[in-house]
Amino acid sequence: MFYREAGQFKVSYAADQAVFPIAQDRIAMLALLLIAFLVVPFVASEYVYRAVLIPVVILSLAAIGLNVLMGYCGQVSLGSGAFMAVGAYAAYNFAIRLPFLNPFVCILLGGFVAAGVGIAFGVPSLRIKGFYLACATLAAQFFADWAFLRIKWFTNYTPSGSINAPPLEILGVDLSSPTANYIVCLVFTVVLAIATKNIVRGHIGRQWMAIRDMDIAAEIIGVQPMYAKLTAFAVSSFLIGVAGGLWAFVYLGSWEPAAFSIDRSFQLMFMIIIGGLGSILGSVLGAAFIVLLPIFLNQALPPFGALFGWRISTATVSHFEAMIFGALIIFFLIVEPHGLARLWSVAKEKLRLWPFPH
Amino acid sequence: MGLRKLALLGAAIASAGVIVATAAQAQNEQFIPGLVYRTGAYAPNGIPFADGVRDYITMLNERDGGINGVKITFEECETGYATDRGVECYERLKGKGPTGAAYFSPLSTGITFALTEKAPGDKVPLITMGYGRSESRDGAVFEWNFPLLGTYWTAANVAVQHIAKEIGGLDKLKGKKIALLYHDSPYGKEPIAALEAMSKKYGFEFLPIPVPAPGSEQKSQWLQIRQQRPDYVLLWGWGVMNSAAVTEAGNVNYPRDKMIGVWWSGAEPDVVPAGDKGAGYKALMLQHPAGKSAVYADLEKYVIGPGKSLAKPDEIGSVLYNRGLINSMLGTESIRTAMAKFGNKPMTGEQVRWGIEHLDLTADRIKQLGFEGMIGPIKVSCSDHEGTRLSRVHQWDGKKWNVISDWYTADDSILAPMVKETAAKYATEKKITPRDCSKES
Amino acid sequence: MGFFLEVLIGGLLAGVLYSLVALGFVLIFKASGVFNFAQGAMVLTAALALVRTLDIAQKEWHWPFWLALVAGFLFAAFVMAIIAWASERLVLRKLVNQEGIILFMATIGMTFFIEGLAQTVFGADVYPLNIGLPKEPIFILESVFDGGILVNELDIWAAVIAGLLVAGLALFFQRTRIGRALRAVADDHAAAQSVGIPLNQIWFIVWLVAGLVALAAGAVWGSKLGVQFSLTLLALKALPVLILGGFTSVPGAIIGGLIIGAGEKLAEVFLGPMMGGGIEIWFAYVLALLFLLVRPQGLFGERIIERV
Amino acid sequence: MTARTRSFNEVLLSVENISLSFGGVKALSDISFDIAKGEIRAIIGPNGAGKSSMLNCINGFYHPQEGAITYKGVRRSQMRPHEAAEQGIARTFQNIALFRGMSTLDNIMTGRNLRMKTGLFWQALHVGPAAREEIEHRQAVEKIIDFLEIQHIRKVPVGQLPYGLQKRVELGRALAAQPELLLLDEPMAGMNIEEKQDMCRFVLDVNDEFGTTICLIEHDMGVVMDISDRVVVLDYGKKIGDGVPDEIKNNQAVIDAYLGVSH
Repeated sequence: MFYREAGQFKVSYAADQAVFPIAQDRIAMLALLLIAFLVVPFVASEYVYRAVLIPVVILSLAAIGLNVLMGYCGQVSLGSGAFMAVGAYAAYNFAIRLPFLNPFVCILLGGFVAAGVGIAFGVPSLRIKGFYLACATLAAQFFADWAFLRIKWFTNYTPSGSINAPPLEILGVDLSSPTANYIVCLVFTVVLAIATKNIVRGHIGRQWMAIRDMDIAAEIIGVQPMYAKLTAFAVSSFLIGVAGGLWAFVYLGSWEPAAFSIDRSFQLMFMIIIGGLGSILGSVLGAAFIVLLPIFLNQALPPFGALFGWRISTATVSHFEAMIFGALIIFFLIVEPHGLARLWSVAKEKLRLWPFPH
Repeated sequence: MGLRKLALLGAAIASAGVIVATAAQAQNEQFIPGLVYRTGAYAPNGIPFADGVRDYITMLNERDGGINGVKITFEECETGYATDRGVECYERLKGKGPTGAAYFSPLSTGITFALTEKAPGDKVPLITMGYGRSESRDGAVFEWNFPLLGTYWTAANVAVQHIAKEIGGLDKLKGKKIALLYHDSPYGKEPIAALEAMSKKYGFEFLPIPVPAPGSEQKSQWLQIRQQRPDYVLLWGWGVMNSAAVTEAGNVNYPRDKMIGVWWSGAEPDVVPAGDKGAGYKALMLQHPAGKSAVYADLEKYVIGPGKSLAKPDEIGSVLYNRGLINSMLGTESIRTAMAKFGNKPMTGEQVRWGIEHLDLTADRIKQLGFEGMIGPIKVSCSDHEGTRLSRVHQWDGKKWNVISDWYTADDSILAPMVKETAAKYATEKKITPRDCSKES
Repeated sequence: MGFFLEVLIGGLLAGVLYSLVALGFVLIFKASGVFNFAQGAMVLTAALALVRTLDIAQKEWHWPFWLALVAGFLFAAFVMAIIAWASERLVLRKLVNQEGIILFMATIGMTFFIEGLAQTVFGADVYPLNIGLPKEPIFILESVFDGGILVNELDIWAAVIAGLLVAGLALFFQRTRIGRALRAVADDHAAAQSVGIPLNQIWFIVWLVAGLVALAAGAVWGSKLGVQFSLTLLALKALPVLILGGFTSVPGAIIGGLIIGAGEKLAEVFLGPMMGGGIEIWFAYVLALLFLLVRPQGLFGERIIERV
Repeated sequence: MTARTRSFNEVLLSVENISLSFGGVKALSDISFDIAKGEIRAIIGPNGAGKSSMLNCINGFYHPQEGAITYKGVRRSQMRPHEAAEQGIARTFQNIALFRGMSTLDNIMTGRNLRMKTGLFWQALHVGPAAREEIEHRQAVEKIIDFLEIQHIRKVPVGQLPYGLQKRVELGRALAAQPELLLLDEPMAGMNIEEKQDMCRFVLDVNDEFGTTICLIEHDMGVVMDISDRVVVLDYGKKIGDGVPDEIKNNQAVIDAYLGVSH
């Protein structure tokens, strides 16, 4: 009823090219950001912050990063965990070696280091494709696991190899409360998500998609595969690296390479498949879904089982989780390769036409 | 996008609401969380431990109605031995129950490292029985960590003592070669510092050999061992790594009785898959053996008999099941200690912390609890969060574990200075002012 | 020198075991163009079905060992057939004509599903598996080298089994009607369909064969390590083998396995100590990748001619 | 309509003694011809004659083993496809090679990628030069959209469009690059009469209005004879005829090899 675009005429190309061409979307988005920034801090409990909001916000950023590479540029990566690790360890090293730097500056610098490493591991993509590339990114994953465990310099010679984040503050203001953690992560994610959205709707984004949809044709119409692929690797790794820094500094506080293992890489991949390949919104939806589902199952399955007299152990819940993830991946790939984001836009489409069926 | 975040928020608020609601249900309950792993590569070891933890608490509730009339609520959270999931579980459970979580036992050194950063802020103690940071025994710096019954440095020292005894004295260690085959994680790396220190002191050659997690493939490591021919191999493994190590040792004909595992490498799931090849393998004990002590009578009567246990028959009486029982016993006895001071009501994390720090189990009390023969006396204090530095060695004969040694006491002349130094370093790094233990009561 | 040979032989024998897992990948890729990430999960499932049947038949029904063993293999094969049927009917059929990479991601979904289901049904413990393969170490050439060269009997048996499987598969592909049909499908789906080969049936068969290969791999690896979750990680060990050998070549899987096995063990033993150890996992990948940069289609893979 | 007779004197591109083979199979052998600036040049021949291979050589996708191509006076034996694009060669494909996940507008905008230069940083901010550039090129693309009469499908993902429209969008994408030489690989294959007429009109208009040189492969002899200025005929990788349409019609070798067989 209220979701109508009738009467909204676009008189310039700029208006037509806006991220949200429909006024209601713009208002909704703005309201949402206001809620996220101003209302949530007053209602969320510490548990909701730590178990839901902060992980969702950080992993959204990582998922956006992976989506740039996989969803937009079509380069399959199973090594996103490695790039998170690079971001986290680089940020840590900036923090301890240049102690005058603000931790958040270190996180950004960590992102740039991750981008550099991403470009290095992206070079094989110029020659190899598809599964071969997926395997190459696995090499990055295993190498990172090894390097951060074994090269003692990265962990500042800590005997156990587990390292601690520096205290979080900006200009002397302590940011260790969950609310502050959340706001900081939200700022990072929102700003970088908007920047990414801008890139993907511009000519660089179109080059990525051209490479994804048909790399040979793209090259023939003048897209330089090297430039397109390596920018995608760089942007993707930067975002993932920053997310890794946030994950380590803000969420974990103390970590070891296992926090960025191959399981993390798979988790991120699931987020973008379920959320929607090639969609920024989808990355966020997917991250929220993947974080919330296990929490939901843990709360809901045992009481549900009790109704039927089954005793459902945590193991069963965990196996169910794996099965549900697996089944959902297959379901989305078969039924809706564009994921939750597509379901959402279909719903919107229906809403635009409602109450008329067509 | 609007709906999405609203839905998310709604779900978040709803789940928060559920937690608040359940918390409000009963005011006279003590909540104890269980961080467990019943899935993944480490599940074979995680399952019996989790069952032991759970069954002891169930028994207290069934037999005594809880602790001093305060019923215990218990909830498990699956970590899969993954640090981030462990942190998530911690955040989820720390505020549950009328007084919050009594204590956490993460059963993972990685999770312990992460929680060490969070526990002081949340005022929840960590009982890391036989694992975690070795220097956290210094209660002046690590106020909230309790590596009860033994740290990895204690373990390393006792292992070397046992080797010395087998070869006829500490002076015979000179020129010997001792390898450490370790799980490549903070857990596996913990003993290295202590072994390096002892290698300097006693003059044996120390050879660390890492095994990448999860450790199912160890062919190269064992070929190296075969080439280097160390006199002893210390095994610091977990999950599949243990059985793979014992099997591979058999494959390269390394004498199993020259292998000594840490207490996390000395349970049934570690040797059973190796079949005959496991016979002769030795491991340290976190004081307790396999088998059934007096407490099993009540366990049978109140938990196992009525079918309230999740444990499979062959788990009951196994090493890790016993360890789970002990973990719960030490935790609940700490709560009891705290109640003696603060009154018979649900304890807060802070009160439980006081209770653990003042835990004093004499041989009589241990007998009374039905744990005679399981653990020796333990007395925790501000300066000593470990409580005891005793250990024994047992050996697998292909069918069962047999205790083969007397009690060893770790040599604190080596360990204490190391603890002090590392803890002080941590304190400066984290800007912690250590407590003055002489002023604690 | 003796030690070098020992490591080399140990590596080659480990490599044979990798080949056994890689073989399952190759079969499915050859016939359906699907990179089946779930092969590792299939190994676990097959081994779990085998060991559970074996245990229950012996301990609870008191069947003799040989009968229990036969029942175990039959049941495991049956489970593999169900997986083959379900993956064809519920997944592949719905994704015909999709890009390979989509199918690949679908198999990652299958991996999680199968792992979860198998562990729910069969449990997550470690189950020691004894199918009667000898496990003793033997020492050869003791007269030539001090201490001899250590070889494990189980590894030799594994190599024999792998050899028999390869020979059997080669015969199957060359000599049987179905085998020829499989090769036709591999060359061109549309063409195969147009000459009347039922694609769905072929896919079922090939997944079943891959399932049986997984069963063989699971039986051998299970005897080695005990049947447990970490068997699924074998899939990750097999990937560099595939890169090296090419995704479509059975001999490639074997030779790739040997090269990777020997390469990673030699690297770990001789380079590892210098670099702090634990390098074999990524070393295998790096070895394969370096090779890939020189020859993108793998050792025996078919050269790809790009068209527009 | 009779064949047009126009005269051209400047050679835009010449192919000299090109030979190409794939692992022993000769696709092209010793082919030479030229394309004059401003003309419409057709390449015809039976299936498998090597027509598409010829186009692939011209725009650098295949690298002939022998011979050289002179384009705008520069002689070279090899170039990369995107170099060809930079030099002003655009093309369409026999099997449509659109970017299926993108909208019509985005597909055509991608055609202008060589002319869009702002870097990542400005793109991320999407203000200043990046925004200006985007609007500028959007205007140019809208002109092409108007010209091809595809305004109504601007925002539709091309994967959902019917075949004929996809062909048109592909032409639009090639035109967006403002090429000097446009290679069209069977632009009218699979179209009905009406669509073919539209497409012929577009091709002629492009040639007339923008002065773009066009080289096309086409099977419909009527169309070829009508719109092309000169025709080159290939058969089994060899050139068997070259000339204005009327000559080709009467060339005995061509009739034997091609026209004779198919008519």
